[in-house]
Amino acid sequence: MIRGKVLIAEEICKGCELCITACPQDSLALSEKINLKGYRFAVLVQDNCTGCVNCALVCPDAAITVYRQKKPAKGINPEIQVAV
Amino acid sequence: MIRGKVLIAEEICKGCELCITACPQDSLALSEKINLKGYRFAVLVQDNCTGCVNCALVCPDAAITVYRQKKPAKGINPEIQVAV
Amino acid sequence: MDTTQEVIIAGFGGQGVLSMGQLLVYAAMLEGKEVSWMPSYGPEMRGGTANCIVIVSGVRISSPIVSKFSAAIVLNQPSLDKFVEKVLPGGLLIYERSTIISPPARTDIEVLNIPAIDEAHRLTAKQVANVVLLGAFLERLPIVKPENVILALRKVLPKHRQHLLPINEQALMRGKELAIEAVAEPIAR
Amino acid sequence: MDTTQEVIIAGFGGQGVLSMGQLLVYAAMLEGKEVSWMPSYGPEMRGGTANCIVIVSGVRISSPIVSKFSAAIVLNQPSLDKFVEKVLPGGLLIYERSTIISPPARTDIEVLNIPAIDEAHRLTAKQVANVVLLGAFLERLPIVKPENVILALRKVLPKHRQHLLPINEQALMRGKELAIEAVAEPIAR
Amino acid sequence: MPTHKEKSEVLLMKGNEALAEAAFRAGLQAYFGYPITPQSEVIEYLMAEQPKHDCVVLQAESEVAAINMIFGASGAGARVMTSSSGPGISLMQEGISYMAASQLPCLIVNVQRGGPGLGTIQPSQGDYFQATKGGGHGDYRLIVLAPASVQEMADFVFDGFRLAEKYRNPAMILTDGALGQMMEKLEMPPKGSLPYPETPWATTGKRKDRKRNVVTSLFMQPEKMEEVNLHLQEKYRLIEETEVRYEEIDVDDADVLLVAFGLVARICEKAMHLAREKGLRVGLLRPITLFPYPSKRLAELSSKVGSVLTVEMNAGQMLEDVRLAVEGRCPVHFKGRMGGMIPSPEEVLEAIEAIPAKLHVELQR
Amino acid sequence: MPTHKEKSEVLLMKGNEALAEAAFRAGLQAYFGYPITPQSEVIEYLMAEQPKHDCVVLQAESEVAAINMIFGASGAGARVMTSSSGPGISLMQEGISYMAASQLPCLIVNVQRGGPGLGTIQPSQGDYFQATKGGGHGDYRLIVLAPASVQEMADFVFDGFRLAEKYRNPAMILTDGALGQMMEKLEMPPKGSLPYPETPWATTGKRKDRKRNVVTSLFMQPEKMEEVNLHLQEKYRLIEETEVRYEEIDVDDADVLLVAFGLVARICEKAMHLAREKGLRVGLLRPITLFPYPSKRLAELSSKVGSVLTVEMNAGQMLEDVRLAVEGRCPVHFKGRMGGMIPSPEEVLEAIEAIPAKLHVELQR
Amino acid sequence: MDLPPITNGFELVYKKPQTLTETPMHYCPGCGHGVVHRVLMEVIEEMGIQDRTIGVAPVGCSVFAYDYMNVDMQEAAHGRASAVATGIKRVLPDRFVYSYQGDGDLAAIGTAETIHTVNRGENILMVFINNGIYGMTGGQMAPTSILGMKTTTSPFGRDSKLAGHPLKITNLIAQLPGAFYVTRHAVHTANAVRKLKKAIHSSFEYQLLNKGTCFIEVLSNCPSGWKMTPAESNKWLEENMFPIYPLGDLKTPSQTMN
Amino acid sequence: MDLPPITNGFELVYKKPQTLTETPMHYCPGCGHGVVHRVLMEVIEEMGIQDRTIGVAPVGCSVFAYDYMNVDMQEAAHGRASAVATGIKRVLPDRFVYSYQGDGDLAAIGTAETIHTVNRGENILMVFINNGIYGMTGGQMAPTSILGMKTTTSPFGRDSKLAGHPLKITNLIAQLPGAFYVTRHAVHTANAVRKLKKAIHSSFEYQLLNKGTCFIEVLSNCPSGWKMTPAESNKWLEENMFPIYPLGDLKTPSQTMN
Ligand SMILES: Cc1ncc(C[n+]2csc(CCOP(=O)(O)OP(=O)(O)O)c2C)c(N)n1
Ligand SMILES: Cc1ncc(C[n+]2csc(CCOP(=O)(O)OP(=O)(O)O)c2C)c(N)n1
Ligand code: SF4
Ligand code: SF4
Ligand code: SF4
Ligand code: SF4
Repeated sequence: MIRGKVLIAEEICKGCELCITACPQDSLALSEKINLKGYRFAVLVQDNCTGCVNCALVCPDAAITVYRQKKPAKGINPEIQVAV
Repeated sequence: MIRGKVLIAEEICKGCELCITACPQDSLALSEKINLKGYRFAVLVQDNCTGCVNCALVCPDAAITVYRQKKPAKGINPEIQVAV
Repeated sequence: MDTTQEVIIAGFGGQGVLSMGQLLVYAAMLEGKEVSWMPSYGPEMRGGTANCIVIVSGVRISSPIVSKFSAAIVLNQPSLDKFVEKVLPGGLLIYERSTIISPPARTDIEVLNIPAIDEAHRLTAKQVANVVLLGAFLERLPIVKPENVILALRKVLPKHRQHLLPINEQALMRGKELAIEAVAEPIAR
Repeated sequence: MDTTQEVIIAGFGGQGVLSMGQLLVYAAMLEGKEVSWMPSYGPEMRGGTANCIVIVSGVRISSPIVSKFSAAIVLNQPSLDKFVEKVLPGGLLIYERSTIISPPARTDIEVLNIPAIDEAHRLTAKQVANVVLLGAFLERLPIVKPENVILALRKVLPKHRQHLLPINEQALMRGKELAIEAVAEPIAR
Repeated sequence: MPTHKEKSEVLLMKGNEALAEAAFRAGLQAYFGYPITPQSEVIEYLMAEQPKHDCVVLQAESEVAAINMIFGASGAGARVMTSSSGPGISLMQEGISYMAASQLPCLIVNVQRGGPGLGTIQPSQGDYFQATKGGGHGDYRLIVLAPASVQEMADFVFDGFRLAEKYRNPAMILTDGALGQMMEKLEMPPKGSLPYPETPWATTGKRKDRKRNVVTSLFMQPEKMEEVNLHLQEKYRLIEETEVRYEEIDVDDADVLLVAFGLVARICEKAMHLAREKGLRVGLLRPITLFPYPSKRLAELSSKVGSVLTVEMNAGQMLEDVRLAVEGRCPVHFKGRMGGMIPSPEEVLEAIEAIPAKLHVELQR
Repeated sequence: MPTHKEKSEVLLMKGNEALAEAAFRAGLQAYFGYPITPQSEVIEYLMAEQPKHDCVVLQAESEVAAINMIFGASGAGARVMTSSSGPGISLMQEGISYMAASQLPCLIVNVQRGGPGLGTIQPSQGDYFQATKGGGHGDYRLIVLAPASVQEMADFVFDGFRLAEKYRNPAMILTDGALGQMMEKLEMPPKGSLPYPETPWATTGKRKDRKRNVVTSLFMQPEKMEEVNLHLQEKYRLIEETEVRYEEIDVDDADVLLVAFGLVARICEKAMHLAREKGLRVGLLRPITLFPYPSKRLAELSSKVGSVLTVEMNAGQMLEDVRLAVEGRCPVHFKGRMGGMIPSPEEVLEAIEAIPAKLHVELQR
Repeated sequence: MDLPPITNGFELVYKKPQTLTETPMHYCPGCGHGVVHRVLMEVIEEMGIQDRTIGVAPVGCSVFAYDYMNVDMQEAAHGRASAVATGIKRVLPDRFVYSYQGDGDLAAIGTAETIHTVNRGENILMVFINNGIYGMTGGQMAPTSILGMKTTTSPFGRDSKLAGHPLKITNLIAQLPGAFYVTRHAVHTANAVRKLKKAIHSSFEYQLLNKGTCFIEVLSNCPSGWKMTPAESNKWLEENMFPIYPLGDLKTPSQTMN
Repeated sequence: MDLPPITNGFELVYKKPQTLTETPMHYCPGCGHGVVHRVLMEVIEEMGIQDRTIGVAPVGCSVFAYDYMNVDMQEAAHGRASAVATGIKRVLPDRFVYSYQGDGDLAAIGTAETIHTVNRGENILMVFINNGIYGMTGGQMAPTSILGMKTTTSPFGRDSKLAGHPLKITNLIAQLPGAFYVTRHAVHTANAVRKLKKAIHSSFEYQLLNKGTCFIEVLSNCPSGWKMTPAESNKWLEENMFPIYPLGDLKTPSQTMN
């Protein structure tokens, strides 16, 4: 499986959950935390992102950046990162 | 042949000649005289009107009244009449 | 007063009253005069009456609209009725003969009737009746030189109409002749 | 001066600041008072801040717009910052605790912080936080009777929402209790 | 003012909704309009309540369509209303000119917002000129009423219909976003209290016993068009003579006379109280009809007071009518806020205090 | 006025055509318009001559579309013009307000006809209020030029573009059907005599070296919208200080001062001559710019003359600006014709003579 | 107009309807407007609905329609006849309401009102006179002017690059569910006039039954604007306009009912 | 927004285009406007035409589009975006011009401008966001609202008797010869977004070739106006709007070329 990473701008996210619906891997969910605008924001909750970009394509707030493994190299553990 | 009569309101007629074109019998033509508005007006020039109503139907100025023989009675000579 | 001439030209739309006025001001302009041409269309959109006020002057023209005229050229009865009383005493009124049923009765102005339409028919160019009238007018009130009217015509006629110049020139001259022939009803002073 | 009370209620759109004000004026009207409710939406069309000025008076109200208030109820930091200085000396300021990061420093007014959102969660009806605040407010500034607020609620709630009455009543009472419990920061005179 | 108070109800409503409800009660027969902030509540309220009434309520495809539907319905003899705000009212100018020229009654509501252009949705009084001088082409006037409370938002609907129908002329309620959105209690007049006028001129189908009715504003002969205009002007003179309305407070001993309309008049009233507390003798004249303008009364007052202070939510539009009435008899000052900003009573007080002291006591010229 | 007289041509033209030709020579880059009498010659002339020029000429589907096309083209930095008459200008009011608010230069030509409504196609000055007070919503002004001759119909196109571009504000030529239809000789300025201004604000594509350009009239924060308004008002004050234009004739010894604009001023000039022949001391002030209005000069003159007579082809619109300037210093009289009627010099003379004799000799108050 | 006594044995077979006034029409000689006016009035007379009919005149050459049609009428602003008709019909739903508009009026400035009136299915008759030109204002290009057509605002002929193709608005109208009956006619021959009359008749009957909008386009001439004699103009109409705007029904009730 | 350093071995596969500004969008959570903005800007970035593109924003929720789209823009009056775009394109024919409009803007008040802009074949791209409601003004009925839909001005559901049927303006547009490419899309799924992007790309390429008007309708949601969560709104869109407004091309270049 090709591995991916998504980076979600938490202060931009409005918690609309469309990325969550769009993710074929069920990798995303809403955070328990609330951002400054008062929204729960999307976060990666499973380590199975394939970098398919679906979430980014449906995000109305252009809050998502997606990376994908160059070649299936082992030993790298993609971490959830959040833009600030 | 059924005989007809047309009555053309000469002060209303604008001499557009559309009735003349529409008449299948070539019964109509423009007068040499000019009406008060300065137009030569349409007149019946042949005694062969069948009362087909075509002229009246195409007249843009509703200047034409049409009569038709009730039954082909003989001895009546339809005259050209002009409304005043 | 300066040499200002204020002329009304009036008739039905389509009789060429507006272009008569335009020719006049164009010619006057060629002679370096101040000019103004003010048309007025009747309330009807199609057909109906039309007239124009032509002012030719040696000095700057203030109002292009005046209600008394030094001369009038009329081509139909309604226009005659409307303007006959507006000609200044001593002024000139020319009318096209065949279009007028009851001629004017004023005696304090010069009245001239010109058979311009007949004359135009005689010239086999019925659209030049207005030029015939113009010729007659210029004979009596030479506010511009006829040759400048011709020059003006040359300038305003589009290319495909330039062949009409000679007939117009003829019409203008015939008008002048008719005015000379005509027995002007004299001004009773 | 008459008994006029001029109250500002401010927060984010969606926190129920406008309906809090409406309940207040409705209740006051039921008590036969003169009332006015003037909302103001922020420039943002969606979300953003919202506030309303509520005036309750024994006499005819002239301006529905005032810039100094006898009391303020605020539900977010921007509103606190904006209105803290607009409370008249001796006035009352109540704020929702969890939404405020830097509490007001004024000592010439009564300041009360109420954990309305927490309380609402406790009542398992987060939308009643505003009613909790209202209850607290009325405890300190009893400009209308709580029962009239409930009466007002009964009148404004659409049919399919009437079942929410009990929880609102509870919230109002909890607010009053919280206000009694709360140690008001005293006015330094 | 509606006289049938006996069955009035006391209600608590937003200005826009009070206006809409009042329209039903005043016997509205057709409303055509297009949504625009800050007045969309009018059509929304009408739509929601329409089933209870015998009234056409239709959302038009645009304000241009709306005003022309109003034209048709009014021409057919119905009691009609439309409402909008700045940009939409601008789009109606051709239609309004047509209605005035065709002598069709109707009520047009302008809930003003800050302009020009798309502007802002906050309250404003920037459309005073458009309303009172005629934003459309040609010489015509609207009868313009300026409410200052939710009560008047309702009452003036009755007055608007009454005046529009009496004079066969469009009437306008010129209000603003704040008055439209605010809530106050009001006495709502009962339904049926405003009788329908006779409309023998209306196009309802040519009965055998009369000539056909024609609603038109086209008069190709300028002589005829001038006659129509003279008739309109005569009507406007009559309206100026008979229909002027204003409110005045404490003008008798006033040194500074505040002149303001609508919401601003109430802000001024408060400022007046503040000023009086400080010992300044301030009075208030509130024009209720903006056309006809209370010029006569203002002229009278202007020879008694030291100076006039006009306060508006615009760059100084009614100011011209004030100056025309005052005609130099005393200095005229101006305080304005624009683009959706509302002046506060304190600001007005400051403006009062800024008037040079001697003008408070001395008559000018 | 264009200064490049050396290559001017003397031509004999109708007012509308002179205006159209002048537009080409003034470097017009885009015209959008919709036919309406009495100004259809403008678009017809432009269409016919367009092949000789590098200029977009497009017949829009309506006046609403036309003014918004003008908006777009002006926003893109082009020198633009539209023209219409009463009903069409009314339809443009929203767009005009948007352009003023967005600070877009353009030239709008109103060849007035008799209103209100469909009215008549004869000349009128009934749109003075609409032009000078802002027929659209919000506080804005147009720069308004009133030509009185075919020469000025051409010259003011240059002035109109120059002023519109200098102040980034719509300018209007307010003329009438008579001036549009009449022929006079004129000196036509040569092409290329009016340089194009820099338009760094125009939307021409965001180059790397600058931020994106945005043309807008939306400012949701009322504070910001007020700032925009204050800027506009400052601009209008500046225009009032620097761009006032008027013509005066024989005012020095005048007893009765005629005030009239456009064609009517020339009729008044003739009336003045007639009056002087009769020994009456009559002078004439002709405002050339209607906004900014020559109020200062009129105020000066009003303390010297016995009375003022305003003459207009409307019910008395400029009259208000005259009264605002005169401010009671002398009586102001009015003579008006409406609905397409043109006053004659004799009529004006009568009006002069009707002024009570003492007012001819005595200063008032 | 009093008719002179007629020789015995003849019967009247055609006369101007009483629903036309005695005012002579101001149209240019040969202009189709007059024919359509007359036919419309004939139907109203025959159906006996003069007292229940309200017409709306446009701004265009037919602006004075109310001088000729002897029914109650309103004169709408340019392009807004269908909005005005909507206003009338909504408050007087039991009356017959029709609008009468030219192509500039209906298909240029009035496009939005036209589309939305039909889309709402207003229960009125819209009569659309398509003469491919602006007659009243002196012969400018209309949205329906055909390619290459010379007008005062397309002096070199209509060019699709500048001004687009002729707008077949009736075809668009026919797509709208609100349109019940959409048909295209002409008045260049007696037979065409007969057909038009039938269409108008049906339209009023549908209106009685509350069926929705009936829309009749009439291809007409404008001898003045086209600079032709009336006879030439009718020929030009057939040769040049018919191919682009073919006569016939675009939507008939049976189609609608499906 | 600075991206934090990324662990080696990963490559960037998707990031927000530079042609979008850093200003957070004001749209409601889940609103389709944001997606369409982004996709449009992606295409402009990819085609490298930012310096030659001018956009026109409407009056509607997307009125502030110019705050987000990093290209030169004009804010048009309600309904007039296509007229404004016409003005721009005619004086700057070598620039890329697009208008962006909601359904109230394009299909109600702007109907005449819409039809005539396309009929003239203005060489621009028109992006039409059909969310079946007036979002900005608080959820009133749009011409495209479906039957039975409850809005603040159709509180009992849209009734065809009162307000007519939903107006399929894109279908009308497709009939006009001036329209070169007419297509209907959505942004409810990643795949739909990919297709929309292609359509926008093609449209700008056609514009470069002076082909005429390209018209893209985007079926979009309005969670606030519809009173649903974003996910619910997308479902509702599929179930209720798609049957009336089926996705796909309504006119493609090959059809046009025939
Ligand atoms: C708002 C407005 N714009 C323009 C006009 C001028 N105008 C009058 S009629 C007309 C067009 C007439 O053409 P059409 O509708 O085709 O009717 P026709 O005269 O050919 O019968 C125009 C542009 C007007 N009166 N009002
Ligand atoms: C002339 C005018 N009329 C009305 C309005 C009010 N208005 C603003 S946006 C809008 C409709 C918005 O709906 P839509 O175009 O569908 O866009 P959305 O907000 O749904 O994206 C209206 C009616 C206005 N600004 N100007
Ligand atoms: S789609 Fe975007 S805005 Fe919505 S929850 Fe996901 S990241 Fe947040
Ligand atoms: S059709 Fe009518 S108007 Fe024309 S010539 Fe015949 S009678 Fe005269
Ligand atoms: S201009 Fe054309 S449409 Fe108008 S009346 Fe004359 S022929 Fe008929
Ligand atoms: S109101 Fe609707 S269209 Fe507007 S931003 Fe919110 S969801 Fe989007």
